[in-house]
Amino acid sequence: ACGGQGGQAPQQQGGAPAAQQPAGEQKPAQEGAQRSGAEVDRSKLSKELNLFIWTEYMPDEVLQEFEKEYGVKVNYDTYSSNEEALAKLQAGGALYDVVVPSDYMVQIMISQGLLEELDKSNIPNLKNAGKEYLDPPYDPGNRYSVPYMWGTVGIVYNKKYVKPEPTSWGDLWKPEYKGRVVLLDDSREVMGMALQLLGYSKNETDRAKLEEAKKKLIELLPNVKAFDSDSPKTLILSEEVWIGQTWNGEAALAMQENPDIGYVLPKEKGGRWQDNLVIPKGAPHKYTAEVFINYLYRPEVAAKIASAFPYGSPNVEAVKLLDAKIRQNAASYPPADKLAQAEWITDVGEATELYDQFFTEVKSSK
Amino acid sequence: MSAVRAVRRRRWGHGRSGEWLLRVHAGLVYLFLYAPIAVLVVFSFNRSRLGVNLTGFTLQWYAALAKNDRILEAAWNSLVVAVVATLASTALGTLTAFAFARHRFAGKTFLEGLIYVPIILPEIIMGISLLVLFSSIGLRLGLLTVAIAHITFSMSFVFVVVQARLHDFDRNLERAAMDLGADEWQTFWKVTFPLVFPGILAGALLAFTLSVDDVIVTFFTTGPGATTLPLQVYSMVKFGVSPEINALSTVMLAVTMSLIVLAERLQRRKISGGL
Amino acid sequence: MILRLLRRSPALRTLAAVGPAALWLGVFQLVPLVLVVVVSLASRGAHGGIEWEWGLHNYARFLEPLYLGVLGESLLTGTLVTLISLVVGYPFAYYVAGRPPETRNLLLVLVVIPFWTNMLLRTYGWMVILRSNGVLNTALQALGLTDRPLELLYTRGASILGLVYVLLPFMVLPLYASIEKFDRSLLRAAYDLGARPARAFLQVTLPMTLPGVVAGSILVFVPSTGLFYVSDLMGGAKTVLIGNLIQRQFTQARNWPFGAAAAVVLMAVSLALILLYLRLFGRREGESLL
Amino acid sequence: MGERLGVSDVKVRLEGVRKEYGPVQAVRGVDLEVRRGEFLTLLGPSGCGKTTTLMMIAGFERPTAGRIFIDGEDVTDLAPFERNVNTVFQNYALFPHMRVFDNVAFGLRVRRLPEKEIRERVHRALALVQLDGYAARWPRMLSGGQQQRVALARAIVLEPQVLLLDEPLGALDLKLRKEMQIELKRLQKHLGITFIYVTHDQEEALTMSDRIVVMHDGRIEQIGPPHEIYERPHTRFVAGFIGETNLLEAEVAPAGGLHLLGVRVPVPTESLAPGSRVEVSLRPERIRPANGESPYAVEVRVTDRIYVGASIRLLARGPGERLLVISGPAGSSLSDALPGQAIRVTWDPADCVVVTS
Amino acid sequence: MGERLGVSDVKVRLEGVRKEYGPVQAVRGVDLEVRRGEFLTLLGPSGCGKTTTLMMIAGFERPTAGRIFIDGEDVTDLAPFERNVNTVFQNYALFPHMRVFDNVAFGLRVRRLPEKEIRERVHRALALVQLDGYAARWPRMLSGGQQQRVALARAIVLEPQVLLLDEPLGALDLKLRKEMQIELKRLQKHLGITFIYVTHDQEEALTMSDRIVVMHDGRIEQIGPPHEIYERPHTRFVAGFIGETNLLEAEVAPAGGLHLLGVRVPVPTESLAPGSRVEVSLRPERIRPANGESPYAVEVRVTDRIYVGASIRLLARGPGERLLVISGPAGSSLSDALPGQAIRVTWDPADCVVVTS
Ligand SMILES: Nc1ncnc2c1ncn2[C@@H]1O[C@H](COP(=O)(O)OP(=O)(O)OP(=O)(O)O)[C@@H](O)[C@H]1O
Ligand SMILES: Nc1ncnc2c1ncn2[C@@H]1O[C@H](COP(=O)(O)OP(=O)(O)OP(=O)(O)O)[C@@H](O)[C@H]1O
Ligand SMILES: NCCCCNCCCN
Ligand SMILES: [Mg+2]
Ligand SMILES: [Mg+2]
Repeated sequence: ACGGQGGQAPQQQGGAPAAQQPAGEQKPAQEGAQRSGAEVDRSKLSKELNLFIWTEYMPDEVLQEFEKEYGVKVNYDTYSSNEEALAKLQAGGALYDVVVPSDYMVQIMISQGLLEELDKSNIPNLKNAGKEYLDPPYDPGNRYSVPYMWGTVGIVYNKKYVKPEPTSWGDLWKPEYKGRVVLLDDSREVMGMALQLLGYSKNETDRAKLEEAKKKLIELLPNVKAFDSDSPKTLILSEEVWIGQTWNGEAALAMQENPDIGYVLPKEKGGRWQDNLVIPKGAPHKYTAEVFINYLYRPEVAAKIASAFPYGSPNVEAVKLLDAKIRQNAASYPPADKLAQAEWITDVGEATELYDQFFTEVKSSK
Repeated sequence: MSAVRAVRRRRWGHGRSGEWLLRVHAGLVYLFLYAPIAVLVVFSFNRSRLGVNLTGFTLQWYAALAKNDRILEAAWNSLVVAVVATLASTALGTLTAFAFARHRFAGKTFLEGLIYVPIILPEIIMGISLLVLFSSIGLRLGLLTVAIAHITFSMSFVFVVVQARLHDFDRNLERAAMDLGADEWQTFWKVTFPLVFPGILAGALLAFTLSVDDVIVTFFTTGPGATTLPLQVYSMVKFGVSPEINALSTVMLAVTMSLIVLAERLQRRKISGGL
Repeated sequence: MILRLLRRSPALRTLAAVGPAALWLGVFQLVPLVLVVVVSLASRGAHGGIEWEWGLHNYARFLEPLYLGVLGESLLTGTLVTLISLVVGYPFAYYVAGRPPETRNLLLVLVVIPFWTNMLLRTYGWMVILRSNGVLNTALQALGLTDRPLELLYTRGASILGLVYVLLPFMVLPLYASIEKFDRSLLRAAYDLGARPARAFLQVTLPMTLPGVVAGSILVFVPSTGLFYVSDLMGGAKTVLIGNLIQRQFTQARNWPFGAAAAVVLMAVSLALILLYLRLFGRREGESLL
Repeated sequence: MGERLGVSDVKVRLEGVRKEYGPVQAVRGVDLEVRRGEFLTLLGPSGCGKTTTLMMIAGFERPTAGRIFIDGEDVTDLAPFERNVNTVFQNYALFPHMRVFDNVAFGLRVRRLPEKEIRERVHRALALVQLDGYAARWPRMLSGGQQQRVALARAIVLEPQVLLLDEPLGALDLKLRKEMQIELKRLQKHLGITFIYVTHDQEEALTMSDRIVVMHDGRIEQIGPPHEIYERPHTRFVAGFIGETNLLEAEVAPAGGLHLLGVRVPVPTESLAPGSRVEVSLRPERIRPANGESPYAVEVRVTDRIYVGASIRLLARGPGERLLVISGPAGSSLSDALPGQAIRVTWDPADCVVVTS
Repeated sequence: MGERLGVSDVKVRLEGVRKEYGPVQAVRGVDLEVRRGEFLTLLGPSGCGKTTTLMMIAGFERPTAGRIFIDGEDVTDLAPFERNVNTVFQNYALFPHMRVFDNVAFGLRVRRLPEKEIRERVHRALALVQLDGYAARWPRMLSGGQQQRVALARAIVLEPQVLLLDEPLGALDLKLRKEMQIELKRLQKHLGITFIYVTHDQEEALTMSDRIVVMHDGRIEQIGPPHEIYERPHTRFVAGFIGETNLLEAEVAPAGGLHLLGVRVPVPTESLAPGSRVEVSLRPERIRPANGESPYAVEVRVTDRIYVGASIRLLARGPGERLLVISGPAGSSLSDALPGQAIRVTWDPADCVVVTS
């Protein structure tokens, strides 16, 4: 029932072709797939599985239970940004079986030929996914990816120090927050924030506008205490910072520990994203990876993930199992109107480097 | 006798030109060196998860640590890599130190330059250069590549330490052995090796320490399933507060200290014994 | 048998002794370094990756004010860290070198022990101390010295402190070695000739221990520019040092050629320093920098 | 030993000076007066406290007890740089990073003399030690003896009234050492400076000193001019330490004189109780072949004959297998004695010196 | 020098042995025969090639040219462990990681003797050097002299026929050195081993050797028994190096004899051309006060009088301001000469030794 809340298929911005197929045409291949995974051909399972995932994104418990059930040992490494994941895959050598890139990064990886096509017959539990999360523009027909979690990028703040409630990215620039702001350590998100504040798109490729955003950020720098994509909640909870830019799930976690913490999407739209499970080219254990993905799609497993890291779950069956407290947390499952206007990141091609360069420049200014 | 002079006299007589100041300064340096360690140890026994108030004694973080497979596995990886790297680099470094002390050959200076690279260039350069190598020959990143990297930098340090020992080694001892009728083989095993051994051991110890502690080179050369303890710690530290890290530090400190005490004991026995 | 063969042929003996190291160093030390230089001359593909379009453009890019700024900032930070380590380390090493031998060894071991516990953990220890609600702020507030937490962590000062902390032993040990070698009777001679302590220090002790000062400075300066994780953790990822820059190019920006160029620049700076040192102080046979 | 001097004659005075390093008693109470312009040598075995005594005079060590006076002024608490005393250190302690000129100029520069005067005085000092052409050299480019002379120049250029020298010749080889002894002695006379000189080489002490202070185990055993120390040692230690000697047991004869090696030697023994046992020092070179005129003689059997160029040493067994060392110039009749042969020897009563232990 | 010995008398023979290290000519051609049971000393200044020569005999260095024979067998190409020669190294080279016992047993163990025999022989060797109670000590717990004796025991336990000793006493202090000299010499006689002994101490060489080989700059200057070396030096170098001497210029008188210090000395000069200038060595102790009977005498003015205990040294200026050193026993009439005084001295013609340069 809550699934509908999140609403809309990701929209492609910046001139990419519109979605070709209506969502939902895709039918789960196996109608009666068993929750127990009884059809899994255990003889084809490998001993190990290498998972490469964002930090703070996968409860240990979930992995342990998978290990117990299938006798497959899961190694996992973490990354803090999509760019880092891409770099690792491009470097080759590091043979991961499952990676969790976001929307635009999936598109890049596909275009770079870095991904394997998924054999969906091995992922019957995909039927639990809400239609609105499937068949995204960045991977029409979900040939290479299936959704893992979705969420937003907004403003986290501490009500004790931040009054009135912030409404705009611009609030981060207020002089009273000198040294009290945390930002994601992510070139696209941080540059995107400034672009939005200036009234541009997060996916701007025009050099002049990017320059402008850079200048804006340089003004912000005195307020910035730290760049942190991994665990910005730590800084918030320790009251090291009062306000900042974060992923919604991080904010939700902070709110569980301290009721003074709040999260809003700014009036400049904020960000919307969806992270996906993919199998990189040359993965040594593809079959096991698909079994693993299928396992993650079990409602009770997905619910466990969505409770531990309260981002939006694309698994509608799982959402039903969630605590009301989590389901009703507006940080995790924001009102549809707010969500609708939040802006997606898309691949900006050559401009990627400008984003990185300007971000470096911002950090090195002083 | 002016007052100034009298004061200066007193100072010279007792203070010995700021000896006292030096002592205080040294005390502060030790405080600086040990404060963070002390903090970690104290908080590893503190019940509270957050904050710095001492809320009571507990061993729960040690229990949690003992159950944390990720840490244990990383520790195991580190140990495996360190043992392999120590053995291999000690053998290579020692052999090379002997070669340098005993042989003349073309390209000696160049080779020596290469050996010094890891000591004089920032680690990050070695890290990325090995990454470039491994990725261009398509070698799968993992414990093997980490071990190769560690062997490469450790052998340089082993080389330096053993070379210093060999430099102090009195070659007349070898001559004496041969003079007494021992052939090269007997001379090496009965005289040279036992005498250079402490240097080799010191080199091995250094290699082990460097390997177990390495972050940067490992960062670039590691792959799936090959997370070492420092990298594991790196990712944990990034999430901030975790008393398990405190517990881990305390355990590591205890292990280090006992190793040092042990080494000291051995050394002492050696001294009263032989060397 | 082999032994006999080896005894007969000195050339074979040399080969057996030097071969393994030469091979290993060739493959894992020399080739990678050459590769880095090669890559630094190539170009970045649209989405990362390397395209074999040769040129010096990566070095040209490094000449942009931004990257020169990063280099400058790194050199500045390195210099600061080195100076602080020197000022802290010198009197310390002097004190230690003046103790009787048994005490001296104990004091030195005490310097090295922290060095043997994980560097990251120790850095983390400082984070616990310096946080807003950390040990230091709590103590200061409890003592009523301040009513609001001071901003200590995630500052430039914090990352310099972290670097000094990690690198101090590298300063102390060579300093100790050269101060210990310093013949204190020279100091006595200076006093004897009428010099007061300050003058004796500046004209005798300092010049005589200069090799230690320089060796220590290099051992601190060189790594300080590459230790990216200290400024990430203690400085809140705000300062970009050349180490961070290189790391970012390889792990985020996917511009290996540019990262390689930055690495080559860093390598050049480090080598220049070492060569300067060797020029100034030569190197006695069998003695190493350490 | 203890004769009191007029104050103005005393340059340096030590009163009850002691030095302890923790449990180690390095100097156990030294009283000493050094005369103006005197060449005084502290002589004694390694570890007897010579350097420590010198360092207290120079101001590098503070006495645990006692006072030190220079020209009558109590300097016990003054810093080294406040005393008009200079030191030539055992290892020279030349500044290796300064050229010879700058080494010698160091003390003058500290005193902020005009550069012109410095240049003159340095060159004068270097000329004095015959090193005028060496001003631009680095210390390591000098031989041991030259370094020693630079150290000397560096000290005397300041025209100190007292110069302390701690085994300045210890590192030199025999030949150079002999040359430098002569040089130093001449310089001291020429400049009229008070020298306090430390050595553990007896021959050196005998050769150079006006007076010798023999130290043993932190205490003064005997003070006196060289010939007195050599010929009239007060103690067994002094007799054995200065030159080679035969230490023999003797008994005071009832009729006076000593029973020694089986003969009665008419030595004055007023102060000794008849029948008491004493120890006597008899120098090897004082034992000579006996002839018909000798009032007493002892027969000894030669066991070894050692050729030492200018002289001959015989090892011989006397009565009761007592081992004796006898020496004489190479040309004397001793040279003919062969191992195994028995010869008769004698000595003057005056050469028997009764020592205490 | 060159008298040829019967083959069986020659233990070690060097024929035209040379050694070059790159451009350095360490040994420039040495011919030498060492007799069975002889105590032969290589004497010479630092760097003259003594150690190099020894190391070639021991087998650690290979001659650049020439051959080495032991007992008539050419051993030039044998490894050290294949020669029945043992060495006592300059710094002893005791194995620091083995106790005294194991040090001494090393060579026997290498030869795989039964442990029982080893024990016996080690104890016998230690007893010989008077260290029987020290078997369980570590080398660093021994004094220098004791270490030296262990090194000796380690070598002699193998009953070598030739023992090489490289400045074995170099590190000892004077007193111990003297004692050890006597000890070593006695041991050598007792065991009948051929000793080849290296030293740069002339007195030591004179005291101990059967024959002395004086080396200079990689070459042999003179070989002969001690008294010959001292009293009949062939060259200026030998005269100056062995003991103190006065090297004086002289002219061969037309009527025979030498013009020396203004007087004619009736020295046999058959082989010298009248009028030619030669150099003469005259030992200080051979110069003595002249009396009425002296056929010739020279007046000298005493400038310094140096007391050295057993003897007196005078520095004096002779005709033409020539500086002379004169010495004599302490009791002689020379002792009364005071600085400034003029005395007349003389010497025997036989004491004037003509030397080449
Ligand atoms: N700083 C010190 N601490 C402890 N003991 C000391 C110290 N300096 C000297 N001693 C001890 O004091 C005693 C006298 O030493 P000192 O150096 O005066 O002897 P010395 O007569 O100069 O001997 P040498 O001839 O060997 O130079 C020795 O036993 C020495 O070990
Ligand atoms: N390995 C070597 N390489 C080059 N030159 C050498 C070597 N060994 C010795 N020499 C040179 O050969 C010469 C003779 O050396 P040697 O050691 O035989 O002298 P020595 O007579 O034993 O001197 P000392 O009395 O100082 O021990 C010296 O000039 C020395 O510098
Ligand atoms: N700590 C896990 C955060 C995952 C966030 N993914 C968002 C990607 C947006 N570009
Ligand atoms: Mg002394
Ligand atoms: Mg030698």
